[in-house]
Amino acid sequence: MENLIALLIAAPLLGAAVLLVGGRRLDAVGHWIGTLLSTVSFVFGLILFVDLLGKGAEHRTLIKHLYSWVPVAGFQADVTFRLDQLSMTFVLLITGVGSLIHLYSVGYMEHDERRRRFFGYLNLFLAAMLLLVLADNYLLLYVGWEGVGLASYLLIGFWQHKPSAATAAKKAFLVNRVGDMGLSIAIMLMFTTFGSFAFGPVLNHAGDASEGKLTAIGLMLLLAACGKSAQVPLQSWLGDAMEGPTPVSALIHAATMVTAGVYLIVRSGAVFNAAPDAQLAVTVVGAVTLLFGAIVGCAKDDIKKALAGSTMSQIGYMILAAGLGPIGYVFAIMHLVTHGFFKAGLFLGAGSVMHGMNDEVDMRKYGGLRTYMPVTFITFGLGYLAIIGFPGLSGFFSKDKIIEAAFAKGGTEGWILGGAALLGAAITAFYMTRVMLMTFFGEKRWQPDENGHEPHPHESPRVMTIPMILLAVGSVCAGGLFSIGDRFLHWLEPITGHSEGNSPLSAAAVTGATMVCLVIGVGIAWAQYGRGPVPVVAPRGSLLTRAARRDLLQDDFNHVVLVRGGEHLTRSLVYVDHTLVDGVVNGTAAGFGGLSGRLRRIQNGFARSYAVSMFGGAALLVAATLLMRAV
Amino acid sequence: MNPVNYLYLSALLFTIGATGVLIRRNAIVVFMCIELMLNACNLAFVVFSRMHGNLDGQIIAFFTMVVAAAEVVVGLAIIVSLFRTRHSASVDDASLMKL
Amino acid sequence: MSAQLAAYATSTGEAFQFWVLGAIAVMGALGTVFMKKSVHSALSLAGTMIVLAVFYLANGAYFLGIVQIVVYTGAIMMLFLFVVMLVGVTAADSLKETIKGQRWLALLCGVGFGVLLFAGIGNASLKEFDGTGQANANGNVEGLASLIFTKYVFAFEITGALLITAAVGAMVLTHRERTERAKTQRELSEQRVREGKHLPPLPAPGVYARHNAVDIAGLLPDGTPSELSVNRTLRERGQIRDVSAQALGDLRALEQRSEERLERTETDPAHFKRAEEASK
Amino acid sequence: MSFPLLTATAALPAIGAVATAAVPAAQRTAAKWLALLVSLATLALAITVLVRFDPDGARYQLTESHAWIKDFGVRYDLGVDGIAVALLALTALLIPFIVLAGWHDADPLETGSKRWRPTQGFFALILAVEAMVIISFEATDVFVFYIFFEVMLIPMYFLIGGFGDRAHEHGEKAASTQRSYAAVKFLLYNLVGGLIMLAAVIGLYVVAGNFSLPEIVQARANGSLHMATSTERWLFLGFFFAFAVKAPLWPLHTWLPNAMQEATAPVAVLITAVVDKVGTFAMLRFCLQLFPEASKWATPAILVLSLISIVYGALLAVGQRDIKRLVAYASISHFGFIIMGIFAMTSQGQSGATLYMVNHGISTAALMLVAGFLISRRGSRLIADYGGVQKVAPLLAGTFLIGGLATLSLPGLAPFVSEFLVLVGTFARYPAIGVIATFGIVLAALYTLVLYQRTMTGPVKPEVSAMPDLRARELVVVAPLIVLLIFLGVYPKPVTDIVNPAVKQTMTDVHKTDPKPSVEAAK
Repeated sequence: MENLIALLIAAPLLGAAVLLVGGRRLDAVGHWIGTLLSTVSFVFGLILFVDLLGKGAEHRTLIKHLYSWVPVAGFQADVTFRLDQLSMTFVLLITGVGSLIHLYSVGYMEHDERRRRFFGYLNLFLAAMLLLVLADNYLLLYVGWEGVGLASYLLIGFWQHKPSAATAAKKAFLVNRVGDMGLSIAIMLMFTTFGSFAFGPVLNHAGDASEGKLTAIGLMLLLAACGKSAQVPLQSWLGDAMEGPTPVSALIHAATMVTAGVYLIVRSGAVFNAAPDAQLAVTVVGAVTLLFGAIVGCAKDDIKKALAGSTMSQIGYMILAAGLGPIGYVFAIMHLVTHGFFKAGLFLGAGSVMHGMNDEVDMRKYGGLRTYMPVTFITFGLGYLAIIGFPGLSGFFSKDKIIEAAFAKGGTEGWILGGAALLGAAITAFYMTRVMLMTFFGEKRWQPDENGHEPHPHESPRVMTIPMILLAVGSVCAGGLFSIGDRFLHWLEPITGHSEGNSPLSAAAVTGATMVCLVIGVGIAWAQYGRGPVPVVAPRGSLLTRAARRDLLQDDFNHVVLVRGGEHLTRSLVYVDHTLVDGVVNGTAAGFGGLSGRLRRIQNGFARSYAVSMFGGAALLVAATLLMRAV
Repeated sequence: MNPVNYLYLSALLFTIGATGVLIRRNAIVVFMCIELMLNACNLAFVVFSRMHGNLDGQIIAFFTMVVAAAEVVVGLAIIVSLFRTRHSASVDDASLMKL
Repeated sequence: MSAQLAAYATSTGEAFQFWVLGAIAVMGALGTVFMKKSVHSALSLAGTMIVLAVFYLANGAYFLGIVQIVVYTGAIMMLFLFVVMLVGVTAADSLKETIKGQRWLALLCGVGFGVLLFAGIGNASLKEFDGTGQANANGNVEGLASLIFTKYVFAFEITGALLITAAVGAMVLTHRERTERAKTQRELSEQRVREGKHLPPLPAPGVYARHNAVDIAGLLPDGTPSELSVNRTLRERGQIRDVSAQALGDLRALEQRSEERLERTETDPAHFKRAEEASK
Repeated sequence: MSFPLLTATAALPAIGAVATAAVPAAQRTAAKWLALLVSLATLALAITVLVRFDPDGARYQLTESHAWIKDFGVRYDLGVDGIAVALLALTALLIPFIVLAGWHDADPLETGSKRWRPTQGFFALILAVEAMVIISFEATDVFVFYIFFEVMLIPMYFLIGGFGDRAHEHGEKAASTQRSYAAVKFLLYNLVGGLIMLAAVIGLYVVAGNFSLPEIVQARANGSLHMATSTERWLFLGFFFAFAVKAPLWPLHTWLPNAMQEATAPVAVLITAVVDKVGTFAMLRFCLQLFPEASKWATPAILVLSLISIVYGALLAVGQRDIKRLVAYASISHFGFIIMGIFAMTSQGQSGATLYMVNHGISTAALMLVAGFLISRRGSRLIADYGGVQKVAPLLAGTFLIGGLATLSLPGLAPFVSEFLVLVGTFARYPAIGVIATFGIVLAALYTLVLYQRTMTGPVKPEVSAMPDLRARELVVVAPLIVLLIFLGVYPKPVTDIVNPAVKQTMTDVHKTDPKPSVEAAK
């Protein structure tokens, strides 16, 4: 059974290799090969899942040692896979949603001449993501971690001929690299602290290390998580990443890759549990991001960017939950899974809308689409209800638990965090309703483009709607399925541990407050976008709106401080290298040249002149002799 | 008087001769100055001979004279042939040592 | 000379002799260096050498003293004089320094070196003077002979070889081997035509001049003196006599004489003045 | 007496160089094939060395020893340890690719060169460099090493100055001027280093009485050879200076960008991937083993310099307009990592540094050779002259990207393993330096991706629209390198197994042990 774990990764890896090396011969069947191998991986995952379910809770960890990777005295990195309940959850999410999105892409990318390569990259992403969640040590996890970064880079920049796409891809990779730096420093710290960076030794002995070191490790892991999961202050890449094809946004930048940070924190729970300061930092980052993302989501007119802001915000919830410790771990993962369903569904819906609207992304040019694409409308609508936490749908269960856990943190912190989470819920309801209303309701606002092509909104082909329907089903049912009887809690508890906090508010009170927030959010959105017509050209808006449209000025800050500053720094360094470092050397050379030119003049060719120096030399010799005698 | 004074005289003559070599341009005069230096040395040798009470110093002076004679013969021959080719006896004209 | 002569305290006579002759020797040496003409230098050097010969005698080196006079002053210095005459006088005789800083450097080095030598001699403990009395007991020449033919016999033989080599070398250096057939006059004239210089014989000196001497430049038809007409040695020595104003002077004298004879008083002075100025 | 395998490995390319140079002027193609065959045969010999080398055996294996200059105790001593074997194999491996990549670089039909027999000369010089580099890796006698370390400069000088890149914005005349400037700069820098080393070599002889590395190391270990502290430090500095110039370490680096910029791409690869490795190799073999105490004394300064190299090289790479210069500055950054690993004095650092030398050789070769193919197509080295190449030549762009990703140490490719080992090794002893060095990985991503973005993506520039994709010969050059990059990234054990025992020995020589973790986790 353990061998299947390796095959789980091998299948999409094989797909990537075949598709990327195979060349044009595979153009005709490439997408089906990719989808097939992804599905194969999902089937393997299911088999393993069934196998795990058949075992007792304490025997559900499977270890597969493949080979010794980097053996250097004391530093032993192995290629070892660990399949436990936590990674199993991810495996199913990744391969399941991944396979659906593969299927969807077959239709979405139909007219792209480089479709084969797209599927190659998607398979590469799946392999890397599976490696990330299946690794048994942090270094191997790091390989997957950067592997998904690479896949994300390739996919965001898939339409490389667009400079904006190429820039966005580069930006994503670079910002992620900053986070990766955190991960590598964390690994180094683990190595110097524990002499190992495998999960077993580190997590089992976390309690033995000093709190200072654990805090440092925790903060570095948080930095890594911020990079990958687009949390403040490393969130700026996610919005730009929407330059990639929509299935990519759905799979990578909504459902799976961006949640890797949550996985990392939950996986390293033992370290965080022993480092309260690091935990506090995690919760702060989560709370700030959930508001930040939500505010940005409110102002965007680009449907994908609005959804990206939403993703950021929802991951903020997860990070917040993960930072709460054992109270929140399970709910972080649960929200992660349900979010994977509904956000992927929303993105696919958005993709479907764009597919029918000549790749128009501006929501102000949509309107009234519900009649033109009913399947998309229904699936998108279900996703919408799920994300705003409509009672009974999956978002309701998972988000509610997180807000509850945040209050349960206790003290002032609890109130602040809980309040932020509640506020976030209200804003979520607002911007999602806004998206919904602007896209599917109201009168149609689209116009012919420059070439005079009037968009003809139409429903997407079956190959695209089926994944959307399946994901919608997931968004509706997952929450209930997990929460009723605390199934998900019991499944994950052996890995993450769980504790019930003592919340100052009862569960019912929290749910009530959430409902109130929901209604307020929806109500405001309705008042603003539902009652009257939506202007085609965005109004100037308030200061906050304008700032939010520009990602709350974060890019401007980056541009001024990092990009400009960096440019000046490198330019002046180039100058310094040329004039100073090289100048010293060239100057020395020129100095010697000049000196020898001078000295050459002494060699005037006159014998008498030479005789003088000879005589002077003789005099010096005599003087030296005398001096030596005198001494 | 102490015979050491002869040595001082010898040193003085040697120095004058050496300076002459350096500041005169006429090869013949330069040559004469060299002779002067040799003679100064000879005087010193003779005085050393007296100082040590044996004749070895005089022998050396004698050899010096012989060698000086040989040197003069060859040296003057060189000057003559130099003059023939360059129509000048100035040592500065033969500045071929420069690059 | 007695044995006392060799003692470290010399007799008053020797002291007197030293101071007088020493001064002469130094003056001779300075003369060698600073005399403008090489003949004078040679004569000064000869003087110094004779003084040194006397000092050799005073120091008990009788053989050397005689040799110094006979060989050095007599033979070598004569050789020098011959060469001086052969070479003649050139611009090299000028005492004007052409290399920048050479003179000062030379003087500095000389003075420094002299000071060092003096310091060295002064430092050395030269109190013990054995004198040559013992060594010269059997006669100075015999003493030298016995050393030369015993202890220094090899050196002596080699010196002989050196002298012969030097003699041969001098001959080789000064001898010009004819490597090709001597040119006939015809060939020489043709060569002159080819080279395009001085086709006719060099102009004679003093032609058209009253003074028919070798040190006077002949005047060319336009009245300018031709340097070529004077021997090169004289030219380089700058010993050409300038007679350019002579003719005018003569003319004026002639005019005056004729005036006096003709008893003419009124002349046109301006005409002559102009001529005078022109001659200046 | 057994077959002198090590001598043969060095002698074969040397003989091949002579033979190539002797090929008649008209037979250019024959000269190329001869050079390729010789380099492949050398590779075969190097593989034999690799196979016959026993990682767990004696420290120096396949030794050969002959008296050479008896009066000075100079012996022709050869022998390889794990580190030398790895680098020997790298050298022998890269030369065939360099020959193949430079197939047309010295062909008068292509270049219009009026030089006498340029093709023969080019390939003969490459083989000559190979011979000298190989024997430098093998020599266990300091004097023999020194000779070949220096002689190497002569063929390199002619390779840089004689066969430079024709691409220049100001025409061929300017290119020629720049080229000779670069060649002379290369020569002077390395000569100065070499002269200082010569003084140190003589000093070592005065102190130790012979030149044999193993003997001196042993004599120092058992106390029979005592070196005064100051003597040891001076000698160390003398050796280190030469190696730091060669490596090159900041601030002695400025010759490298000029040389790499002006040389043809294969020669540029020869410089960074092969010749410069002799410098870092020699630090590990000579500086550390001969002068362990002085090495430890100098460690803080050297670590700071290497740290500056890392950050400075990367920042300058970001600011470059010239593709090859960019790669050169990237290499300076990488050499900073290698030197840092060597002087971190931990097993991880030194194993990582050795591995880094191998990996950097392969990755730079891949990136630089592809860059060379790119430049030869467009005739310009300026980044701004490109754009959208990905669209017209996807294979070229793809291989370029992989080379770039290897340069930025993407996990899964070979350089990652070595870079991480170096960082961990440094961090274990000097956390602050390790952390700052980690910034290097961000900067590496920056310059690589900026380069890729500006040249390969975006709208297709009209000048590159007719650019052909990689040809078969070029693919043969690049594909094996990429396969190797991936293989060594996934399974570096074959190399680490060879290197580890040698590193352990070196650690013993410098009397250092790895720092212990603060919590001893149960394995």
